[in-house]
Amino acid sequence: MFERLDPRSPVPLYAQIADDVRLAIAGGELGEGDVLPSVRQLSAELRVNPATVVQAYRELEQEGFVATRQGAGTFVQNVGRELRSRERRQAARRLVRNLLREARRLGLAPDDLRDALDHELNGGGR
Amino acid sequence: MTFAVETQGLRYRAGRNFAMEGVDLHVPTGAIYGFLGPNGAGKTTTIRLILGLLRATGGRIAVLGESMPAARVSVLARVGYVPDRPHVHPSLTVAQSMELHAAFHARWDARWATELKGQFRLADDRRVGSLSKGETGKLMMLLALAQLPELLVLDEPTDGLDPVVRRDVLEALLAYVSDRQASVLISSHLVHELERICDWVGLMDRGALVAELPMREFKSGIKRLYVTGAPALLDDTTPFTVLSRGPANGAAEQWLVRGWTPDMHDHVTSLGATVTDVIDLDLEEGFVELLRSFRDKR
Amino acid sequence: MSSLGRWWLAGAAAAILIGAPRAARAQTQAEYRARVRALVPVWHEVAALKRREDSLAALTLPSDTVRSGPLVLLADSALVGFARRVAPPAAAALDRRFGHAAEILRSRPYLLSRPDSAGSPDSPISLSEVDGTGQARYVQSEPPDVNAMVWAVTHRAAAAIGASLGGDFAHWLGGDFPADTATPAMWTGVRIDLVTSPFAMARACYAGADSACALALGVAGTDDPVARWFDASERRDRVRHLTYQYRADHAGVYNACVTLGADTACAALLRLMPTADVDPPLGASARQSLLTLALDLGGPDAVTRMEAAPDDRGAQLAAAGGIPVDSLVRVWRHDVVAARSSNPSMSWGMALTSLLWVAACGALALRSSPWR
Amino acid sequence: MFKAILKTQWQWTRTAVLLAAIAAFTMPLLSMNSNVPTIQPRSFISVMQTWGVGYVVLAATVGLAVAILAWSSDHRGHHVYALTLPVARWRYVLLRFGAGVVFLVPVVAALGAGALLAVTMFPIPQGLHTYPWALTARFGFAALVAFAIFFAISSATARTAGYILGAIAGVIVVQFLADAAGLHWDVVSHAVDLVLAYPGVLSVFSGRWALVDV
Repeated sequence: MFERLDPRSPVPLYAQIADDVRLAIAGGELGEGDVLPSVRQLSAELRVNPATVVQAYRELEQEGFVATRQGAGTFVQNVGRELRSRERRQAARRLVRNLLREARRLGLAPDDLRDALDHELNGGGR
Repeated sequence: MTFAVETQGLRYRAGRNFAMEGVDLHVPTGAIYGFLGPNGAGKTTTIRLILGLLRATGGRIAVLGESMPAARVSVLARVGYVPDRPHVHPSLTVAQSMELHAAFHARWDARWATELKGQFRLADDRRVGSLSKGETGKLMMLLALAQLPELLVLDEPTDGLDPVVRRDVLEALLAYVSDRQASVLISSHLVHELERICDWVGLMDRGALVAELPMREFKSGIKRLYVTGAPALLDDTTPFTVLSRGPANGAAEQWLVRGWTPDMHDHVTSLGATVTDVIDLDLEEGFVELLRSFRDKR
Repeated sequence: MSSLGRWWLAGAAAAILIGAPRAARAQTQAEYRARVRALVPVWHEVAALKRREDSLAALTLPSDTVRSGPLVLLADSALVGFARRVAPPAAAALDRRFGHAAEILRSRPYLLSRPDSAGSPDSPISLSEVDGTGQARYVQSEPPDVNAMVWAVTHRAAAAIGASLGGDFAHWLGGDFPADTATPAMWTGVRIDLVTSPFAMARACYAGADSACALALGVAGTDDPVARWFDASERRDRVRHLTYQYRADHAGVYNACVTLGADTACAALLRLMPTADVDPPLGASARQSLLTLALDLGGPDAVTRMEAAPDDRGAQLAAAGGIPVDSLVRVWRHDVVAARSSNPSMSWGMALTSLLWVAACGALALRSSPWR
Repeated sequence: MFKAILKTQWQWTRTAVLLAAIAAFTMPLLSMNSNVPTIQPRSFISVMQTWGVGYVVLAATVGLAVAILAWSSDHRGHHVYALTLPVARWRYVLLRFGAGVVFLVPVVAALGAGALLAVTMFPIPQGLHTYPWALTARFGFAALVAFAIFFAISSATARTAGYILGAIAGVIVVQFLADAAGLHWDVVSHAVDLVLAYPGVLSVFSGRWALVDV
């Protein structure tokens, strides 16, 4: 779930963790009632500061993705279809934004990108 | 904010080549504080001063609210220490060194120690001197953790360890920290290792504390800007700090700035210049840039 | 030559002249020879006196004489002060020890001088006396110290006074005439001598046989010391250590004793030696301690009484101590046995000192740099 | 706490203590065995005195070994481990010191046992006395003093040890210079007297060390 965690990215780690969880919920990887790993477990596994995990979970809780029950753990909430699709949309936009930034640095025009995207989507990359 | 470690105007002199002048270090309670700096910057010396292994020539040190080295006995009972070089008696076995350590630490958690020993795959009857570097590192971390400290002081704990061991050691450390909300002061010159676990960073070079700030601020605040048409001088109204300026490709200049936010584009524009690109720096790059600007200033 | 010396020479010449007519009247050659032999000691005495006179003259005679009781110290002007400080305590000690017997010192002056002509205040001072051979003998006191000189004077004087008891006594004593009273160190030394003596008789004495003590000390008369003092193996051992001359002169007996182990041969060979050459089993230090004890018991007149006593060791010591010789030996043995220090190798003081040092070192360890 | 220190320090000291205990036990027996009962008391005593040197050397060696081994492991880690233990430094030094003293006990006891056995097993020439207890006590105190001295030196830094050696060398150099200058100062023997004569540090070492004496 958290394979793409990149500490060198300017995006803060807690945000990356929260994004990954959101995406997993949006993509159906996590369903209602599923238990998220404990802070202790996750911070040890990812080797990140426990505070980072706490912060990510707190954000998710505030947004209604998860709920923390004292002593029992953190559970995935019932998330509405709309919220899920919005999350997916946002994830896609984040990807594109990164892509565009990279392209700008390399001096590629938007048309070049559009062509490449079409090409890839049509299976031309194989 | 309370501090697990706080120094004020710490001074120390060793020989002719090394001196520390007025180091003000603040490790917030509950934080994981990454103590960075190149080899020979004075990290180990600072740590030894904090633990009372060396005597400062000036300044004040408070650890866990108590003054050092006056309260060293009660402070050391609450501090776990992993030194840069193994300090455990090499002729003792793993079990014996654990027993010795337990005898001196009232809060020793024998059960967890046994658990960690299994987790680290340390055999009871192996002599410490015959352990590999990785195993020694794990044993020292075990001893520091099982005494249930409120503050962990780790001096290059993973230096020279292979990735697997490093992972084991960090996992145990983080599990402990999340269980006990302990504070950690961890020194390293391997910046990327600290990048994901620290929430505070202190940067030391040549006996001085170059910078000390929360990791978030460090990572989001330090940028490299490419600027064209930059004025020769910047006035005091500039909302960010320019750490260094240098030529880039063509007419552009390269600025290293701190405290940058996107809404500051306007200010640059008002100076008649244009920011053509903003590059995010990771900790290591930021660290290198900070050091460079610090050394240039001297 | 001084006038005194001339008078002596004249006296000697007169003696020879008076003797000569008698010799002329003598009938035989043998009688002449006997006369001459009788006169030889007189001549020797005269010659010795003359040499003493000469050597005294050769010494730069000091101008000042310091007298204290019977003690006469001669010193040049630079040393008069020193002599004045030495004389009274030395004289007092001699008086305490020897009483009237010290009177002979009146005719035996001692000379204090600096052998080196420079005469700096730190250079040693020598104590000289002129003995029968006319040689000036001296002991040096370095650095010039009153106490050391008092010691030297009293010891030389004691030797001189002791000499009046005759050659046999001096030989029995085998060492210096004791000037000091008994000390614990002396008794300890004698005790060690006794305990470690190679002679069974000495060890028997230590073990408690008073008669053995008297024999071993040589104060009980015996007709045949060789048989009484030693056992067979000791006799053989003695023979083995005889001088080369004896061995060469009596090679046959010597071999019979040493090689064949014939005790009769050993005893015979030892009996051939002059009695004086066979030393009693207990050494000189033991005999000196016995005399010291006798003098201590007898008080200042002890030596005077000894001089009056018959020429027998037992009688002389009994006279000195004022008690029978058996009792003297018993007291002596008691003192020797009592001299055993309770514990020669450890004491409470030593233990305490050690602990104090241990504590001091421990404190040092606490103060050492890594631990401050 | 003391138990743990005792246990670990025993680890480093046991070989030395064991060897020393064996030597201490056999030394009195060997010294007696070398004498035949018919021997003259004087040579008996002189043999005893010769063995006395052995006891002195053994006491000094045991003290040295136990003191050095008490600190060797701490030295190797530059004392960092000890200094980061939550215990007052003087207490830690005392723990090490106390453990060392405890390890001297078996050696002294072995000597005592050997001495007692020796004086009961072998005949003694008449008039001589045996001193098994005094010898044991003296040995014990000497070993203790040697231990304390070397403990103090060993607990210090190399620099302190250097100062001590420097002081000794200084005395010798002063003597050498004095001799060269023609002065009659006997600095060395004065210094040695100061140390060896009662109540000097090493006074317990000087004197008679015989199991059998007058």
